[in-house]
Amino acid sequence: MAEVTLVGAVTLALGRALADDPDVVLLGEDIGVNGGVFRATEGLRDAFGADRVIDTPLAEAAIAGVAVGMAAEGLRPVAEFQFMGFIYPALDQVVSHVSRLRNRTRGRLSCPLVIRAPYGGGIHGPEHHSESMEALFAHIPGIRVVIPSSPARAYGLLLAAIGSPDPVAFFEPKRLYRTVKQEVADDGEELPLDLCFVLREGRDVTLVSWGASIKETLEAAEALDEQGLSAEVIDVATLTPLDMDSILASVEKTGRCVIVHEAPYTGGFGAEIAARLAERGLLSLLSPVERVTGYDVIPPGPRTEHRYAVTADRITAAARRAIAFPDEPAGQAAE
Amino acid sequence: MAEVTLVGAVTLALGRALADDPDVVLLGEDIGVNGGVFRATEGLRDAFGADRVIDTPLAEAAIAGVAVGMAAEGLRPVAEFQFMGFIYPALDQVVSHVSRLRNRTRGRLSCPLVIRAPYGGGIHGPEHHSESMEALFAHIPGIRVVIPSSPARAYGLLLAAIGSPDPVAFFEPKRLYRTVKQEVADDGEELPLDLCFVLREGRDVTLVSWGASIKETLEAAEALDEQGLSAEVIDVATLTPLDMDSILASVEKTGRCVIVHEAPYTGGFGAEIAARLAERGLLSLLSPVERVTGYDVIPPGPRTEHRYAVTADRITAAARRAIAFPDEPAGQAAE
Amino acid sequence: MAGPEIPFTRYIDAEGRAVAALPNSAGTQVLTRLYREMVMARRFDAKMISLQRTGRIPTYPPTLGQEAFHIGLAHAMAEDDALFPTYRDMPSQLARGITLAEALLILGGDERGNDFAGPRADFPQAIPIATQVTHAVGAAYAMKLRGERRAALAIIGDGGTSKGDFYEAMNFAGVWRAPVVFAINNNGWAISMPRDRQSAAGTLAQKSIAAGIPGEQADGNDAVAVYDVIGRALARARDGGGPSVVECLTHRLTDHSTADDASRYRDPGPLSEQWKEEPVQRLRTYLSDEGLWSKEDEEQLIAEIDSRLEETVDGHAASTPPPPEAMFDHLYAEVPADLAGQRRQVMARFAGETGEGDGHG
Amino acid sequence: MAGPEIPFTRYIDAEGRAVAALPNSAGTQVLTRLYREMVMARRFDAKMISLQRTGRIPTYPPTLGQEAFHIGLAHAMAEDDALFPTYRDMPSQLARGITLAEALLILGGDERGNDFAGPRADFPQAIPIATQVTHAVGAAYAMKLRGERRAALAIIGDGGTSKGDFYEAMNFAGVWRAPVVFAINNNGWAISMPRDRQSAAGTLAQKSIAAGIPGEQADGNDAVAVYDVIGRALARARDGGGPSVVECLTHRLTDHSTADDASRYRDPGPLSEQWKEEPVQRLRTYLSDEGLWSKEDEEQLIAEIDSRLEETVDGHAASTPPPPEAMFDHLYAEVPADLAGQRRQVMARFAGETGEGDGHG
Ligand SMILES: Cc1ncc(C[n+]2csc(CCOP(=O)(O)OP(=O)(O)O)c2C)c(N)n1
Ligand SMILES: Cc1ncc(C[n+]2csc(CCOP(=O)(O)OP(=O)(O)O)c2C)c(N)n1
Ligand SMILES: [Mg+2]
Ligand SMILES: [Mg+2]
Repeated sequence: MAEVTLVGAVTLALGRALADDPDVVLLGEDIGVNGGVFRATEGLRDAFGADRVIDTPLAEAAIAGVAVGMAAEGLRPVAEFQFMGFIYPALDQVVSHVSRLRNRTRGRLSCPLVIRAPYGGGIHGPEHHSESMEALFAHIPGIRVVIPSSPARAYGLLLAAIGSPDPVAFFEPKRLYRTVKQEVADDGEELPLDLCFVLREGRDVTLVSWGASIKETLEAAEALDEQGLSAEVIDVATLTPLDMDSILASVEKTGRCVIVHEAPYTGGFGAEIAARLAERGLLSLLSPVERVTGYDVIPPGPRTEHRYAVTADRITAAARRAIAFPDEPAGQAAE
Repeated sequence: MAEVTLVGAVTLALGRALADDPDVVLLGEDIGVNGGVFRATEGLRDAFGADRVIDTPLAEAAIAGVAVGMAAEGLRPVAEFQFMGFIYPALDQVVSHVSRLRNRTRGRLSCPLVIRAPYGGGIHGPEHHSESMEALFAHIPGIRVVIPSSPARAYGLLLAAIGSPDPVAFFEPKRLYRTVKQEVADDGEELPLDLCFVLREGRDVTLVSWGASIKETLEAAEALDEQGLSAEVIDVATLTPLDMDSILASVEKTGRCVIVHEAPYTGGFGAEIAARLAERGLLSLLSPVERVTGYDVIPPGPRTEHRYAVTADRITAAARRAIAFPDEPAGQAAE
Repeated sequence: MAGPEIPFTRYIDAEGRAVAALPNSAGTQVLTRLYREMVMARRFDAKMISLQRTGRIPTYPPTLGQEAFHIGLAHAMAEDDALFPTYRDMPSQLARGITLAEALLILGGDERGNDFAGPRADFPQAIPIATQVTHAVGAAYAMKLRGERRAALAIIGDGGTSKGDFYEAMNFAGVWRAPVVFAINNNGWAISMPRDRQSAAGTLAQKSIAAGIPGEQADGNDAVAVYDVIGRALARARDGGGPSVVECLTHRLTDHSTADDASRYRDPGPLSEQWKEEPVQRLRTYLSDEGLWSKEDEEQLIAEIDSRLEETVDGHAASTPPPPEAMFDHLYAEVPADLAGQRRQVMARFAGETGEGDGHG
Repeated sequence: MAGPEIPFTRYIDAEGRAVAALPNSAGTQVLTRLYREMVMARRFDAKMISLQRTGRIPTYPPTLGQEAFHIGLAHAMAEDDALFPTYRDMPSQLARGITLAEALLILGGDERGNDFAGPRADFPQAIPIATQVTHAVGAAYAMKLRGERRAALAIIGDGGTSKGDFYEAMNFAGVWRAPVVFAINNNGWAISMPRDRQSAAGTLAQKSIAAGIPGEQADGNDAVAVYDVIGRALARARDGGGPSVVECLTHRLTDHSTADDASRYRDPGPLSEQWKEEPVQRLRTYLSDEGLWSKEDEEQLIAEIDSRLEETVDGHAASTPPPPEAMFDHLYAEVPADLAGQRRQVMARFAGETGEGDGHG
């Protein structure tokens, strides 16, 4: 068992999938000879050949479109988009075909493909390199949206995504690509695509997040702990279809909920979770729901991007407000 | 003052804008000689010339892209997309440039353009002709998302959109294009882009909706009235930036809220409104928020599309549940 | 700018005369089969328009005038090739083997029609313009990767060739030498947009030069030319010779769709000239002149087609729509837990409706 | 497939010898000015790389080897033409008149740099590949509509020419006869993808044929060729002659960006050959041989450039980042009420930070 980074776990999972299933192919810009701009496909072209680890011309709409044709013909394409900020030309294919081919043909044809893209900020990248637009994908019926937050979950969830008969958008928190190492057994074990992960049990407040922000959320839970407050931390991991039951069960216990994500506030996926709490968890709520999110702006350039970031301090403050309610005014996280 | 349909009001507003401002140009597929597939631009090419009412080649990404260049050079382009289902190739331009050019250049260049597209189902159209994906746009910082629900509001809001220094996505409920006529004075009066419209005052429940579903929402309010229940109806009209204060004020009064939209449930813009209620209106809520929405599926083809529709019955039932709470179980609108 | 040289192929001219020796592949059997199916396409089209006019199917895109294109290319394909059609290509699908009942389901807005028993690798019709062409390239890549002797054929309209997808597809296919043929149905119009305002390129075939792949033109009113040129392009593709573009010059002899009124934007003058070039009469003249087709053959064929069409329409009228929960059941391989509540709700709402006939209208 | 004939222009060869009579437009003043700015581009580039290496600016895209392209095209433009550059085109922007201080703000990730005092109609750099080309066509349309004698110039890389946007832009421009020139910087690479695997087209210039507009090639290492060919294309555009494509053949003599390591995918052999064609030395040789440039001129120029660069870097280091609320203040013409709460919050969070120096790192 080797210690690997999150991006290392992605490489492991891709290599395992290529080895186990001859129908798996990878495609994308610079993923072959160069091993991907983040090295997620490092070594795979040499091991599996340029026909299965395909360097494509520069055209995202086509990458998605050819993947549809490959998948319908029985391959299992895993398409890399270099940054989430460059995935938009592919959205037409995702909405119009990837998510619909099975439904349109009543299952005669299907689209078992994976769209991989690194997402999120904090790497001092230029504009368009810090996007967190997972909510756009989570509003598209017919696909699954999956976001890992640790090497082990990256490995198991990616294998599950590749093995899934359904199309999966798999977004990787690039800020965490190399920040932690973890022992990951390359045993081909998948993790479930229909469950949240409870990363930490707690009594006083439920912190719900996914992907990159899990880091700050766990730090906040730690800080709260030092202040004698016990936070439960849920990694949603699979945004859609959503395992709301796990979140509701937690909030039933704690009575407070802080939802954390890096994407802009308005219309972020946090809204869906908060909305479902307002529908199905209202009686459990002892305080207003809090969202700690990115602002409704374009993430500022590297010189000032830290101002956009979701920090452990912001999460801790929101959690403390929720717990102190009604003694302190609520809902200021991103009013 | 003439009686006009909703699409007629759109034509009036476009004609007025073309007449008042030589910088206004229209562009899109089939909008010139043919007057648009819904006749929204009927007669405008003859009146203002083919240079200002521009039939473009068939390419949505380019339509959006050239509009950016036109807007930055000082024109006021109004780009028609034939159906919302064909707007996705333009999304890259919307996310990457339309919404950002002002911010990126600190105001040196800006993008005062309008994207028009008919949206929504119920016209027995083939697949891709019934889309309600306004939530995708409402998650993009830097643009405004506006949806009229009557001829008068179509006229006033579209003029405001064209006059706005900010880019506006203007989605027209095609199902309502010809269902009602209303007296609309062609007086060039704009309506505000930052306020909800209270269409009907009430005490017992707040019904919040926009666009096409306003029709069924008003019908539901009527039905509730006959049952002795008083519903306040809010037409959100400008989804972003959102006038949450008006909605909060209403729910403070009624204590109950049903949010209605035709778009799929998960991640629809109703989630944002419900989430803000959970944050800022929790103490006003006497019952769980209800959402009555499209299902998380591909709208079925014409043969069975009625099953997807949001009906007055569904809204009425949700409102009654909310009012009866806690005597009846809640949150079944789209559990 | 002077245009590049683009080959043009025609065997039978507007008067039904052979202007070149017919290719060997176009033997008597093939010719009569092409003709029979073109007549079927034309009568099917007329039938659909009448169904639409009487409210029995929604908006319908006519195929009048494009029969040689649709049938010629379908017969140029091998059974295990894969077709990537648009909304206007039902005649090709029928000729490829989908049933009339399936066709009527599709046109009636019932997804079950796309689960056709016929050519199982064929894609359903693409409605968003040009989105199907990259699918064809991806499928072709898969065929090549597996060493299969198959090819993909994507159909695209003249309007569709303005979209970036078309160009990106050609470019990928060129780099990959993928076994795919792009068949352009240049019917002169994209709704109200005439071909010459769609692009300043002198031909649409020359767009292939941008991707470094061969392009040529065929007379799309000549079924033999379409059959031959596309047949050779497909054979070359299957043999590892790479992709190509075939622009077929047809005429859209009627409205864009039943929702369209072409008189708003189209001069009647040229249209009546175009009728003189229409493909069905042309092939009939040729076959008759060669003694391969008689008046009796014609009468028998029409009677046969019409009775099949009547039967199909009646069968469709008697068919029941899919059950209410169907909209949930084919979105994912299994219905996810998160959708179960919505599904239950819909089943409850429409509990009475299943099997009760068409809810449409 | 045999490629179409594409004109190719070169005036000064790799040895610095004139291979054709220089165009009249390229007089002594122009030549020395081109040379001076190419040297500036090269030294600016080296400076930026050293700033990046020492953590003072984020990822940087070098321009080494492409100076003739960048400077030649900038001087071919009229002041009131509009440039649509990519992330790699800072030297063109500098030559167009943005200040070194503005350039450093841009490269340092500070949006205020794009509010440059210089050519106010020029676009900021586009980062998403090929998205800027349709902007140029729209701007050109506006110029034409208003009867202005101006043109737009869009820069695009060899990789960028694979994107549908490029094709759609050419196609719109062709139909509209818009005054726009598409200048391709074919530097042989798109990150790790070599030109010949980007497209099967023999030249990138021939992609123009797909849109029915003229395309030609220039030696992108010869500033005079770039200046001349693009200058003529722009003049034609301004005069109502319509759009065109100019492919300039350059070499990317180093990594794609400071985050890239080209040794992973690029043979050193050809690279050392390419160095022999590099544009700065070539023009210096020509000028020296013509007696237009001396060793003293060179020394003086370098001293002058270096002191300007030092000054700029010092000025930048002393500059303060934008205030915290800036991220809200330029998104809309006025800050919408719905953003006011978030804005207040950010101002409170970073109340101490404004003017306290760079928060970066
Ligand atoms: C992406 C997209 N944009 C717009 C439409 C609406 N539309 C349907 S058919 C059509 C014209 C297509 O013309 P062409 O490609 O020549 O095909 P034809 O209809 O002539 O067969 C348009 C604009 C669409 N279906 N998809
Ligand atoms: C749409 C899009 N996809 C991917 C990227 C990531 N990326 C940045 S530069 C580059 C290569 C561009 O190559 P080329 O167009 O030749 O320009 P060059 O960098 O050589 O100047 C890629 C793939 C991007 N910026 N935009
Ligand atoms: Mg056509
Ligand atoms: Mg390049």
